[in-house]
Amino acid sequence: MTRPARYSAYGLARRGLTGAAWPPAWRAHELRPSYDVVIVGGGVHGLATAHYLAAKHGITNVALLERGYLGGGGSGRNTAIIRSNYLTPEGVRFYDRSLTLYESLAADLNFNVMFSQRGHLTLAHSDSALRTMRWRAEVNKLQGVDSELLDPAEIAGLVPHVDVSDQPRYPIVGGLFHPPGGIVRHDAVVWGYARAADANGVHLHQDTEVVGIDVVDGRVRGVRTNRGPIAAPVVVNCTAGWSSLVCELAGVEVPITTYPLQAAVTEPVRPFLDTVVVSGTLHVYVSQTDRGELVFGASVDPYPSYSTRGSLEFTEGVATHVLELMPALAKLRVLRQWAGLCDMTPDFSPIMGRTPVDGFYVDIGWGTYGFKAGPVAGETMAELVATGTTPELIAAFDLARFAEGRLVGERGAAAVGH
Amino acid sequence: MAEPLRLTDCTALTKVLVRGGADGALAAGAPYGRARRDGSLLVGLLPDGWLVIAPPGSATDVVDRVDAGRDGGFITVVDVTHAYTLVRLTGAAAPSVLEKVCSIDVAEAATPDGAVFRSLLAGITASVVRDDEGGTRSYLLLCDRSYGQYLVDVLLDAGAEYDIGVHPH
Amino acid sequence: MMLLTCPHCGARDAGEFDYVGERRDRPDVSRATEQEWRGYLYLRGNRADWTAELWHHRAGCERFLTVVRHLGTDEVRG
Amino acid sequence: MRLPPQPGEAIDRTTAFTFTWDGRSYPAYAGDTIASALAAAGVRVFSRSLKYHRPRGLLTADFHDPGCLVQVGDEPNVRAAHRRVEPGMTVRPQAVWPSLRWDVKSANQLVGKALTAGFYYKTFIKPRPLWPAYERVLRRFSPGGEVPAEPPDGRYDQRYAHPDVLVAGGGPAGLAAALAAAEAGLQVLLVDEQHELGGHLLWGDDGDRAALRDLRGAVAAADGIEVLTDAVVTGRYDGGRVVVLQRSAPGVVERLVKARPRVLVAAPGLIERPYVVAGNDLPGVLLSTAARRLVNRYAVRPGQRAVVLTANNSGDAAVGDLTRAGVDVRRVLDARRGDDVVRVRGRRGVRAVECSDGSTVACDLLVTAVGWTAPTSLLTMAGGRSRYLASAARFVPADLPDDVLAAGGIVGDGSTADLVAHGRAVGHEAARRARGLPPAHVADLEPGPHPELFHGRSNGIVDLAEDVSADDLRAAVAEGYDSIELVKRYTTATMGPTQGKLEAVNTIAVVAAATGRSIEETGTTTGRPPYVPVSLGVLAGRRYQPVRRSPMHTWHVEHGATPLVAGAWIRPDHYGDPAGEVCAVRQGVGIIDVTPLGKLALHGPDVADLLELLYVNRWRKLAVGSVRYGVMCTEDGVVLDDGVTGRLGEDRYLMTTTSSGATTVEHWVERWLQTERPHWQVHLVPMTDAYASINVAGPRSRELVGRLTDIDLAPEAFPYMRVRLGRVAGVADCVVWRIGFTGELSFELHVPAAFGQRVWEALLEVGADLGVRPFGVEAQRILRLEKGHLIVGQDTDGLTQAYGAGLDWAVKLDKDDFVGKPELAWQRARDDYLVLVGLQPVDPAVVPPESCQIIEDGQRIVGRVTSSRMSPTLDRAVCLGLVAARLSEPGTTVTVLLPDGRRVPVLVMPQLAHVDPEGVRLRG
Repeated sequence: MTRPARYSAYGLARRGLTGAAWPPAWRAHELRPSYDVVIVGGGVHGLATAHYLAAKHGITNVALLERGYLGGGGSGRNTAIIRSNYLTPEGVRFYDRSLTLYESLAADLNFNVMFSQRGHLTLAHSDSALRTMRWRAEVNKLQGVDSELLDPAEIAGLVPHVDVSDQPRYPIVGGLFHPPGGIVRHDAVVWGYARAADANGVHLHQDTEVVGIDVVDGRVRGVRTNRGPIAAPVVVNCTAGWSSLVCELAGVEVPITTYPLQAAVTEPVRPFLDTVVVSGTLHVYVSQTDRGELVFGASVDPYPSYSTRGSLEFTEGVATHVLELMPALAKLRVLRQWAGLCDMTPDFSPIMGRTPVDGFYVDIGWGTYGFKAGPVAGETMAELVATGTTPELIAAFDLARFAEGRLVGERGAAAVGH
Repeated sequence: MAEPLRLTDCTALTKVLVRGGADGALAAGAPYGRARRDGSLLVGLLPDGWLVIAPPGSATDVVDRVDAGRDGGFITVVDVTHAYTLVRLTGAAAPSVLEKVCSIDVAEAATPDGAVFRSLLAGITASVVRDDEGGTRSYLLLCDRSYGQYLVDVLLDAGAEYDIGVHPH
Repeated sequence: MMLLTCPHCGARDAGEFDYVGERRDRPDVSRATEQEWRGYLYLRGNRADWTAELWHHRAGCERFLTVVRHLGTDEVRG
Repeated sequence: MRLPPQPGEAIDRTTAFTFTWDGRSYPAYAGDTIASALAAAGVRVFSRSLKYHRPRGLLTADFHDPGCLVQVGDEPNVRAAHRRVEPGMTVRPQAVWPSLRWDVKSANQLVGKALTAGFYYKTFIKPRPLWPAYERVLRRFSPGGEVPAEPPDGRYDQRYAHPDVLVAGGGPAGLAAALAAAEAGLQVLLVDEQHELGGHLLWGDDGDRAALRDLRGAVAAADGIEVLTDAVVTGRYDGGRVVVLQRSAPGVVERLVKARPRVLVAAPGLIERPYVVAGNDLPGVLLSTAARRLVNRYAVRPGQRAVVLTANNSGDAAVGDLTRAGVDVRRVLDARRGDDVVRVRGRRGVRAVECSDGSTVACDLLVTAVGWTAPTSLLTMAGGRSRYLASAARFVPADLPDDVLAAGGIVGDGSTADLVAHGRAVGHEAARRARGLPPAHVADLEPGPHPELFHGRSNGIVDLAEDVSADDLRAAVAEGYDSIELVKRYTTATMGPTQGKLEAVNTIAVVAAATGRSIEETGTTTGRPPYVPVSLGVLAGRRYQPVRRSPMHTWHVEHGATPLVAGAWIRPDHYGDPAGEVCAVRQGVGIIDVTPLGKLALHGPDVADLLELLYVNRWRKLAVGSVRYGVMCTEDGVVLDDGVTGRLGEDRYLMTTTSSGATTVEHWVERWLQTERPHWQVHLVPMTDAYASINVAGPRSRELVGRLTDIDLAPEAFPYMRVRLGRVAGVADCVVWRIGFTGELSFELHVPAAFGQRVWEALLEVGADLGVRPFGVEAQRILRLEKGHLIVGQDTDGLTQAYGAGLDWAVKLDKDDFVGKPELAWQRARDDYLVLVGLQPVDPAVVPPESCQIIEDGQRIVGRVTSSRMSPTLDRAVCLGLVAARLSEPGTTVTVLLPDGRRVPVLVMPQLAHVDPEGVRLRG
């Protein structure tokens, strides 16, 4: 196993002077006829699962199959917000573990993922929103997660451009501040995991589409791809927006509906916004990247679709709502808009674990919160695959809960789940 | 010279809603999407719903008249005078004002005199009846009463560049 | 935003409509098992293919209508 | 540098004025752009580059110029080569420190080799605690202008448009297409990005100008063509929506025109491509079209001594223009004959050009004409594709949908006459298709031959906006980021303010060479809207935010009500003293505006069946004149809404809903009627706004209402849970219910809306001696909490089924069917859910804030407080809460965790009501 070249300022300087090229971050391989584990989906979930299988459990005969290029789905299209201030204890614990992993990810992967813990502020425009925020704050504190209510004056101090007067149509009555939240460079997370998994011997196969899943006597036997068949006793589905289609290949029915989620970015401006600002009532969230661009998101589109074309209504809505919050931004210009796909479940919580088909595991139903869960999802799925035991952190997210009527309570915080 | 733009509050007019009887006499008089003048204004507001707009205070008469015309089918007649704000937008620039707030084509070919449509106007559901007055473009706009002030504010704002004037009924 | 063709109103912005869901039949309440009922509540086809859906023309004729739409392309069958 | 008057110049020399740039005053003429005025005054450096802070000047001299984004007053990122300068304008360079001339961040050039693609992913990794400090430094290097602290002046506008044909691009082909469509009798919207129609003819020769005069004259004379200049199509969206950004619109800052043409004709012409070679980003390197624009439109001599690298007519014409303008053209390198530029030398600007024959020519200007990019992104947004044509060295449109046509230079090459002829043919065909005729083929304009010239033999900047060099791209490929999307993401090439217009094809070419794949195989990145950056202001337009108001709204405002935003409604929260308002209701009488309550008239013989289906409780036996409380659930048994419904006549019912649930319930009822029970004879007529609704509550409410109505209010004549019709305060057709949310004797008046304020004022007037007071939503919340009435959505959540809401008494599982029945039947057999109970803190002075958690064993959550207030009636804290079923026994003490960390004991009460649990008062 060759260790990859170490990334460091020294290395940059040395190679800068000598003109020596950096080695590839990952390599291409021929398909082997069989692997111990096949992971379908080359986003952060699949890559993290592959990485932890290899790094923590020594399972390295792993193929990760990606239909397009690594990180080309939701991992490269989300707004890169990280937080753990969820509503239910199981949600909070789960995302808090993810946030902890994010904090050390750059060092663990030797790849700067640029996690900027600048704080995450959710604004309330009504008593009922404030009530839900207090609910979240109280549950968070009980789980040891830093989360507190702010009044409008404190909000004005934190984000000078926010209009906290009573002039707006939806005046701001308070907010939920979550200091450990922030943003990360989403592509870097993908590449960091890919590089680490590759270094441990995982085969990353891009342009490799799964077209069939072989199931015999209720057991998975392997997958068929556009490059040929692969035998494998374990197949893990990490395909987000397309996950119900992949499940269908294995004959597994899942309660998932795919919705587009749109985002937009502006031209860069000088740094003025240090905090991630979210308004549930106005369905908008805003952050400023290190490059100076503002990144906007909203709730999912009003109807399901696999189409990732952007809509005018989205940018119009975002603009209206952002200006409601920060009227001084009127002359800022939207540079680009795009959409990703979200696999929504009835209770706004993921589906993780076994399925009725032995050996066929799912890590799906990630809706609009998949990116922030990437590291912990990879860690727990790897543990499940490696040990055969469902980790406590994901026990509540089993597929059987729907048939058994045990939905997870995140539905309450669903207004804007970011 | 083009007719100046004016906005008139017509909320006080009697409005009676008739539901049902899609194959009856009302449908023949004003199919969905069309309005017809016949003393009062009969508006094909919904596929199985008609609005009769008549002078103020004539609700009982209208209800009686519709009741008298029943042909045995299942019909509901309700006085909804108070449920809606009704304004009239008249003037050569009226289509230009509507183009700012509504995505429906208000060109002659698409929505001639007597056309009726329901759509979003500045974000609220409203019904529009093109009801020209003496050859001048004129529209009746109907929305839920609670949105009435909002609609009027929007129209005045959109009409400001055309020197919109407000007229009492 | 796509256009939906309403049988009563013609082609209109999808923003005038509410999406209700995939069309599906309500099981017989007196006989449905938990499995069947929860399938009715939660399971959807969700295929990137032609799908019959229920929509409500909220800001138009107020009718509920069936729309056959391709979830991969958002094309609507007339 | 200003030349004598040019025949096609855009400037008006009779109107001269000054403006400031970087703190100094400069002259300008009307018609100048910011950049042309500065260039005429000899300014060459307009900005510093993103990464290396190298000086940057004009390159394309049009909107897309990456080197001249400036701050104009409070507006960041203004395109100086497009924006017309105005008298007194304050223009500043962006993101430089301390000055444009001496920018300390240009020290980055010294470590340039280390700042290769993705360098930040490879450093600042350890030690971890230092990363926030690194990040602050990194953010300081972000580009762009400044956002003002205060909202800018000016308004934005939007409008819809319905042209038959929309022509994007007002060059020769676009003008001809618009004319042809208009001659066919169609309505045409003609949109052009420049300040005047004409496209490249504007900076052309005498012949071009003559052709343009004719075309513009014809357009001005034609019926049915609306022209928008300084306007650009920003995107084509689903449903055929074509969005036009109008930058110069009278009376507003900008306007967005949302058009839905039957046919879109794209005639944007071509964008000239920069050449990638060392030093290609120095001030003094100009594209041939830029040089021609500066000379012919703005009478600016762009330099003294020039080298021209030409591969096409445009470069050849630039040689002529420059010569005529008195520029010493020292060398013409003809790329068609194999001439090339090896490197451009200079530090603050071009000093010399190294040529492929080994010679070095001293000069201050390098003009390049190495190829064209067809701006196909609008067509790909519309569902078309683009196809690479090696012989023409550019991508061309392919597979367009039937309602989209392309005309002119984007399709192929030709003389002005050829372009006009193609435009006419396309306009004619657009007219046919707009009429619904089947598509016919239009003879294509053939792309002429052009050498493939993307990058030279030295390392130049590919993306000038993002400071990405060819070597950066190659390094990314070598590191495994070898698909075009990965290269783009890793290097940020094409992701800057030029959006790929100048650099996308060069990026593809460099990546193709590095990977050994062809340009066709390498493919393009996805074109995404908007085509040019669009301001938030214009996207928001007039910022419509609908508001609902009750007929008594003005009264509330005039009487000091504190407004409460409740969904779309604005309601009085209180009138200054909510506790006093509560006491008035408990002791005398109060009135509240409850107009937002949903009210649905249900008519028809099958209404009782409908109620039986949608409510969990029973309705069949409801007598005329009676009302009943009902609960609705969704199919998963979760509580959807509650309210009372009364039977006004044999087949006439009035259903009320919660204020927040009114629309949901209306649609819910319609849906069941239309889709599941279409054979039922029921008509629903929404009546929420038809009535002003006033609840009169308190022990003296009968006395008060009695003074204004002819309805017999005596307890035996009008008992609890009954409804009567009659006059109130002289107003006919009022509906009066004897119900109440407050727990007091109360009458709910539904008054025809126009008379709402009259009745409201009459109640206050005739009740003055009874101490009547208006009360707001806050007092009502307290009153209902004292009485233990739940609020759906506050005391229940998205998972609370009917049994959990304490509604066991209402659920009738012996009904054959009702919505939610199966789940409720299963719920009753379980005990693993939370149950709503009344709660009282043992310490009466402690009011646990709503949403405080109920915990066990230190931190396990076993419920939460859903409602809480200090009760003015009981002078103690009262609450409702959801607790685990096993803790719901009356007398159980549970622990509530307060936000400050205190844990307080709270007692589970025998019932939800804290005040008058027996219901004596409301039945009085």
